[in-house]
Amino acid sequence: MPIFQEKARILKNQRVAQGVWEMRLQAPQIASAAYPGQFAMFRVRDELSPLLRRPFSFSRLNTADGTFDILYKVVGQGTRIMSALSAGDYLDILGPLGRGFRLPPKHAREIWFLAGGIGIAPFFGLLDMLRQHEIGFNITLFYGAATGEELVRCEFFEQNNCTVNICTDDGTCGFHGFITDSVERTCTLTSVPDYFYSCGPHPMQQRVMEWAKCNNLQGQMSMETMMACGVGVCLGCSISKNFFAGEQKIETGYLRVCREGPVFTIGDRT
Amino acid sequence: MPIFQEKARILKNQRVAQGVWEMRLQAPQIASAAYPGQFAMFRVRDELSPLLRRPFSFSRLNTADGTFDILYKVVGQGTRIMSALSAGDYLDILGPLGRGFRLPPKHAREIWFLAGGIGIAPFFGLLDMLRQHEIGFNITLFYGAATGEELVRCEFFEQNNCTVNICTDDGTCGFHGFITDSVERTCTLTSVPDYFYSCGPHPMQQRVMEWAKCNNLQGQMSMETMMACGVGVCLGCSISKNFFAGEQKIETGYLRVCREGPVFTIGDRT
Amino acid sequence: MTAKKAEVNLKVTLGPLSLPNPVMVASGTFGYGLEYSSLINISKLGGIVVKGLSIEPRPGNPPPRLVETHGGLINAIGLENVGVDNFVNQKLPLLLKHEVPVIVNIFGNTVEEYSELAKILDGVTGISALEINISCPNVKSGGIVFGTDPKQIQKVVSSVRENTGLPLITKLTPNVTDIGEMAKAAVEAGTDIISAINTVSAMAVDINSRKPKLGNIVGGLSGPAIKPIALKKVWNILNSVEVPVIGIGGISNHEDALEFLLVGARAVQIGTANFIHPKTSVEIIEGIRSFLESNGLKDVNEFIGSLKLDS
Amino acid sequence: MTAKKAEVNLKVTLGPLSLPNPVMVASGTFGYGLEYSSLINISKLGGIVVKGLSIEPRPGNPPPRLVETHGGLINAIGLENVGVDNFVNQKLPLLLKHEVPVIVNIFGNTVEEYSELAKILDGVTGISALEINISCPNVKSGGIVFGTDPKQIQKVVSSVRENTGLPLITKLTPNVTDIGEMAKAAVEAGTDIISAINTVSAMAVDINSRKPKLGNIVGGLSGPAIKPIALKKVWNILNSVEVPVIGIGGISNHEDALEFLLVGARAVQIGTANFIHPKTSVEIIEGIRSFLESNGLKDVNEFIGSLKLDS
Ligand SMILES: Cc1cc2nc3c(=O)[nH]c(=O)nc-3n(C[C@H](O)[C@H](O)[C@H](O)COP(=O)(O)OP(=O)(O)OC[C@H]3O[C@@H](n4cnc5c(N)ncnc54)[C@H](O)[C@@H]3O)c2cc1C
Ligand SMILES: Cc1cc2nc3c(=O)[nH]c(=O)nc-3n(C[C@H](O)[C@H](O)[C@H](O)COP(=O)(O)OP(=O)(O)OC[C@H]3O[C@@H](n4cnc5c(N)ncnc54)[C@H](O)[C@@H]3O)c2cc1C
Ligand SMILES: Cc1cc2nc3c(=O)[nH]c(=O)nc-3n(C[C@H](O)[C@H](O)[C@H](O)COP(=O)(O)O)c2cc1C
Ligand SMILES: Cc1cc2nc3c(=O)[nH]c(=O)nc-3n(C[C@H](O)[C@H](O)[C@H](O)COP(=O)(O)O)c2cc1C
Ligand code: FES
Ligand code: FES
Repeated sequence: MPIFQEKARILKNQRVAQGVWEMRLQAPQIASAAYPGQFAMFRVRDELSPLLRRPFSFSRLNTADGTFDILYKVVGQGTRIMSALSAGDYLDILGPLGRGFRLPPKHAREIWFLAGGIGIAPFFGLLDMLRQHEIGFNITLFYGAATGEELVRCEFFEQNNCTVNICTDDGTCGFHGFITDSVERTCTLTSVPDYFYSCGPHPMQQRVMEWAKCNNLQGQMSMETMMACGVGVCLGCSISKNFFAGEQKIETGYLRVCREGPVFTIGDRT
Repeated sequence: MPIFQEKARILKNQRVAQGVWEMRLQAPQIASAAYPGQFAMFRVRDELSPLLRRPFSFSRLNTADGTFDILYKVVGQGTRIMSALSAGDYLDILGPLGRGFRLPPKHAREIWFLAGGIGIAPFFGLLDMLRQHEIGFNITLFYGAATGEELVRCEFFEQNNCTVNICTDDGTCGFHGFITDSVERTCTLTSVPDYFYSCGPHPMQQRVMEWAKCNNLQGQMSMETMMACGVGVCLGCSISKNFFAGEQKIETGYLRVCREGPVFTIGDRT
Repeated sequence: MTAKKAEVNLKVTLGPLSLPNPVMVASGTFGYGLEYSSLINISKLGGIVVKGLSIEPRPGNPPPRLVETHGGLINAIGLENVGVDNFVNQKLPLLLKHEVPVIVNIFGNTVEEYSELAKILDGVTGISALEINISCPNVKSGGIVFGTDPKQIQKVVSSVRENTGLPLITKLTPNVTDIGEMAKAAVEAGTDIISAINTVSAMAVDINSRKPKLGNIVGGLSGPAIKPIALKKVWNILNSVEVPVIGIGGISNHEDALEFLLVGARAVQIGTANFIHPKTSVEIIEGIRSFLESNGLKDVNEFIGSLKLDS
Repeated sequence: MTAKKAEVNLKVTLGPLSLPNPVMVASGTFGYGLEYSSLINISKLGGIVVKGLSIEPRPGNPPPRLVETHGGLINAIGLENVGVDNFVNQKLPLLLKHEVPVIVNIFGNTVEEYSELAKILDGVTGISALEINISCPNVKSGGIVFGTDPKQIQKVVSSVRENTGLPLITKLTPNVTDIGEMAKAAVEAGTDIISAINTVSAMAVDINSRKPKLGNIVGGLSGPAIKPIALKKVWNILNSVEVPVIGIGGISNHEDALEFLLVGARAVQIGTANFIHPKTSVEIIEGIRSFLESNGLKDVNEFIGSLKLDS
C-alpha cells in the first residue's frame, strides 16, 4: 500500500447542507490508488496551529480525472479553516490510508447502509462500488441526522435505486428518532439484511454493534477515533479488540483504526 | 491616558513599496485620542497563534473621520497575516499607547528627521503635527532604505516643503550608504540641526545616539523592543536607562519602551 | 435572563480567603492593578495579585526580556519591582478605591527578607492575602533554591506564617520532580492555600546572531503551551494535600478555567492571556456563569472537583 | 550547486557512534522504520530510533490515547510494542535492507528486564546503538521511577552497560528538578551519550463529559509547545556532563534543529513533526546544509556549540 503526499488543488468547496461542506480535490496519485472507505489526512494550512492533520473519508472517487470528493462537517478550528478555502487553493494531503470497504460475501443480496450524520460520507463511494458489481444488490439506506436541514444529497441514493429511510432526532424529516431505533424496528417487523455497512458517531456504532450481535448479523463498520499519524506509527488511534469481539469472546489488545481499520468486519464467521 | 480596545474596520490595505503595506483603519476612539509617535497593539487574528499582539506606530491620524493609517513591513507571521486582509475585515486594536512625539524646544528652527527603513512610518504624522504649528520649521528628512524599491511616499515630504535626502544601502537611489553616514557627513560639511527626530532599527539608533552625544545635540528618538502587553504591566519591553544617558553619566535601571517611550528625549539640558 | 444570572453562585471560599468569584489575575501580568482599569471594570474580578514585591526596589534583568514561542511567551523580567514601601504608599491606596480583593505577591533572597515582608504587610489594611513566590526561575540567587527543596519551603513558609495573620498562599514552581512533596512541605509549614504553577523553565537562542534570545539566557515559559502541564501539576497537588488550590497556567478562556475547576482547583489565575486580550478575565467569569447555567448548576462549587474517574 | 553541496560536512561523531548527519527520527514516532518509506528515502536519515521495545509484547493503555493541545500533542500510548523477539525476527530484517543507522529504544519494568534486553540485542547484527528509555511518563510501574532517581538510573544504565558493547544512549525525562544530576548518574554508570527530552507530563479533561480526555488520565506532551523547555533541559545537561548529547523536543524545521546544535547538542531527533509532515526530517537535513552553506561554514561541527554568551 503506497502512500502519497500531494499538494492537492481545490476544484470546488461548497456548503451542501446545514454545517456540511463538500470539497473536490485534484490529487491524481491519491485518487487513483484509493478505495471507498479509505481516508486521507488533510493539513488544513501551512502552519503548526492546528498541529495535527485532520482525517476525512473519501466520499466519491473519480479515478478517471484524478479527483476525489470529501463531505465534511464544520465542528472545530480545522474544519472551519477548510470551509473558508476556495477553488484554486491548495491543500497538503496524505493518502490513501487504512482499509476501505470490502464487497459483501457471495450470498448477500439485501444490503443495509446505516449512516449517522456525517457518517453518510463514505456511502457515496461505497454505492458506486456496489453498483459496478455484476450482482444487483438490493440496498436500503437508513440515514439519520439531528435535523432535516443537515441531510446531504438523499436523492443520490434514490436515483441509484436504493430504498431510503430518513430519521431525524427532531422529527423534521422522516422517522422521528434515532437511526438505530428505526433499524431495530424495521429489522423486527419486516426483514433482516444479509449484510450491512455502518458509519456514524461512536454511540450509534455501539448500538449497531449490539444489534448485529443480537441478530447474528454480518457487516462492516467504519470507525472514528482521534488520530495523530494516520499511517500506523503512533499507535494513538487504537480501539479495543473487544469492541468487535463476539458475545462470549473477550479479547485483549488493540487495533489501529488507521491501519486495521477504519472499516472493520463484524460477525465474520469465516 | 485612557486606553481603548476597538474592533477596527479595515478601510484599505495595500502594498505601497517592496514589502511595505499601508492599512487604514476606522477606530474612532483610538484615532481621536492618539498623538503622532504613539502606537497601537494589533491582534492579527482571533486565534492564539501568533500569541501576542503586534505593535505598530500610527503613521497618520485623521481625527475628523475617526481613522488612522499604519505603514508596516512584512517580516514574519503576524505581518504576513495582516497583509492578506482586505477592506471590510476587522482587527482588534488596543491603543493609543505610549508617549508620542513632543514639539521641539522654542528656539529650534532647523529640524532633522532621521528615518531608517520602516522607521519612516511615524514621520508622516509628525510632519502633520509640525506643519500645524505656527512656526515655520525648516525640515530636512534623511531617509535610508536597503534599496530604492523599499522607499515609501517620499513625495509626501517633498510636497510639504521638506528637504529630502535619500540613502540606500545598495546605491540604487540617492546617497550610497547608511543614513547615519549621510547624516554625519552633512553635519560636518554644512550644518547642524537645532533639533532632531529619529526612528529606525536598533543599530541605526545606536549610531544616531553617538552622533547626538558627539555633537551635543537635542532630539527625540522612537525606540522598538519586543513587547508583550504594550501597557506597562509586563516590564518586558525595557531598555537600559544608560542608552539615553549622557557621556559621563552611568544610570542603572530600565525604562519601559511602551510607557516611558516609545519616543524618548535625548540630550535634554532642562 | 438577568434574574436567572443572579441565581448562579460564583462565590468560592479558600480556607480563610473568600472571593466573589474564582477568577483572579496572576502576579506580574496585571501590574499594580490599575493599568487595565480603563479597559475593564476591575472590581468584577475575583481578585488581583499584584506584581511580586521585594523589600527594596529591584531593577530586573538586562534586556531582551521576552521571547515569543509557539503558543507561549518566555520572560526573564528578573522580578523588577518598585519595592514594598512604594507599593504600600503609592500604588495600594489607588487600588483600594476599587472593591476587589488585593493579594500581594512577595519574594526575598533570604528567609529573613520573606519574614520582613510579611511583617511589613501584616500591618497594612486592605490586603486580602499574601502569595509567597518561591518559584520564580529567573533570579539566580534566592527564588529557585527555595521552591525546589521541601526543607527550604518549610523555612520560608513558616517564617512568613509567624509574621502574619493574613491568609497565606504559597505559589509553587512546576520545575520539580514531585510537586506534591513541595505542596506538603508548604502545608506543614502553615500555608492556607497553594497556587500553581509559576512559569516553566525555558530557553531560546538566535541561530543567526548565535546568541541567547534573552539577556538572562534562560527564562520562564507561560501561555497556552503550558496549560496541559499546569493541569497535571495541579492534579498532583490535589492528590497530595487537602488545602484549597488555585490553578494557574495557560488559561485563555472559560473552558480552560473550567478544566482546572473540574479537577478540583477552587479558583484560577489568568496571566499571559491578559496581554493578548485584557478582557479575558471578566469574559471568563461570564463564560463560567453561562456554562453553569446551561448545565443546570446553581453553584460553581458543585462543579469544582466533579471529575469522574471511573469510566 | 551539487558540487558545492558535497563540500559541506554533515557527519557527526557521538563517542562510539558515527552518524551520516545529525538528524534522526525519535522513538515512537516512526514505528519500526518502514511505514514512511513510500514517502521519504529513509536511508537519507541520520538514524532511525525504533518504537520502544520490552521483552514481551505489550498491549498498551486503554483509549483514548491522544489529545491535541495548543501547539502540542499529549499521548498515553503506554508503550504498546511487538516485543523484542518479533522486532528482531520480523521488523529488523526489513529495516536493514535500507542503509541507515538503526537505534533500538528499550525499556523494562525491572533492572533485570533492562539487562535481559541488552543481552538479547547485543548479539543482533545491524544495530548501531541502544537507547535506554527510563523516561516514559505513561507507565505507572517502571519507567518514571527509574528516570527521576539518580540511584535507579545508575542501576539501570550499568546493568545495560555490563551486557552490551553497543554504543549506549540514555534518554532522560524532563520531569525532574535537576536533569543535570540525572545525566551525571547515567554518565557515571557508563552511558556513552545522553538524549533528551522525552515528553513532558501533562493532562487534559473534558468539561462536558467531566472525564479525563485520556484513558490513562495523564500522558506526555510533545510538539512545538515544548521546544523551549527541551532546549533549556539540553542546555542544563550540556553544563553538567562531557558526553555527547542528542536534542529532542518540538523540533519542526531546520531552524529549530539548529537551535539545539547551537547550544551544543551533537545531533537531534524529530518526533511529533513526522506526523504532521513526514518529510520534515529529510527537509531539515537539507535546511541545515543550506544554512551552513550560506553562512560560509564547511562543517556542521563548526556550528555545534558555537553559542556566544559574552555580551
Ligand atoms: C477515519 C476517519 C474518517 C473521517 N471522515 C470524516 C468525514 O468524511 N467527514 C467529516 O466531517 N469528518 C470525518 N471524520 C472526523 C473529522 O476528522 C473530525 O471532525 C475533524 O478532524 C475535526 O477537526 P476540527 O479541527 O474541525 O475539530 P477539533 O476542534 O479538532 O475537534 C472538534 C471535535 O471533533 C473531534 N475530533 C477531532 N479530531 C478528530 C478525529 N481525528 N477523529 C474523530 N474526531 C475528532 C474532537 O474530539 C472534538 O469533539 C473522520 C475521522 C476519522 C478518524
Ligand atoms: C512601538 C513600536 C512601534 C512599531 N511600529 C512599527 C511600524 O509602524 N511599522 C512596522 O512595520 N513595524 C513596526 N514595529 C515593529 C513591528 O511590531 C514588528 O515588525 C512586528 O511585530 C513583527 O511581527 P511579525 O509577526 O510579522 O514578525 P515575527 O515573526 O514576530 O518577527 C519577525 C522579526 O521581527 C522582530 N519583532 C517581532 N516582534 C517585535 C516587536 N514587538 N518589536 C520589535 N521587533 C519585533 C522579531 O525579533 C523578528 O526578528 C514597531 C514596534 C514597536 C515596538
Ligand atoms: C511577564 C511575566 C511576569 C511575571 N511576574 C511574576 C511575579 O512577579 N511573581 C509571580 O509569582 N509570578 C510571576 N509571573 C508568573 C505568572 O503569575 C503565572 O504564574 C505564569 O505566567 C503562568 O500563567 P499564564 O500561563 O496564565 O501566564 C509572571 C509571568 C509573566 C508572563
Ligand atoms: C506517540 C508517541 C509515542 C512515543 N513513544 C516513545 C517510545 O516508545 N519511547 C521513547 O523513548 N519515547 C517515545 N516518545 C517520545 C518521543 O520519542 C520524543 O522524545 C518526544 O515526543 C519529544 O519530541 P517531539 O516533541 O519532537 O515529539 C513518543 C512520543 C510520541 C508522541
Ligand atoms: S493514527 Fe497513528 S497509529 Fe493510527
Ligand atoms: S510591553 Fe509590557 S511593559 Fe512594555
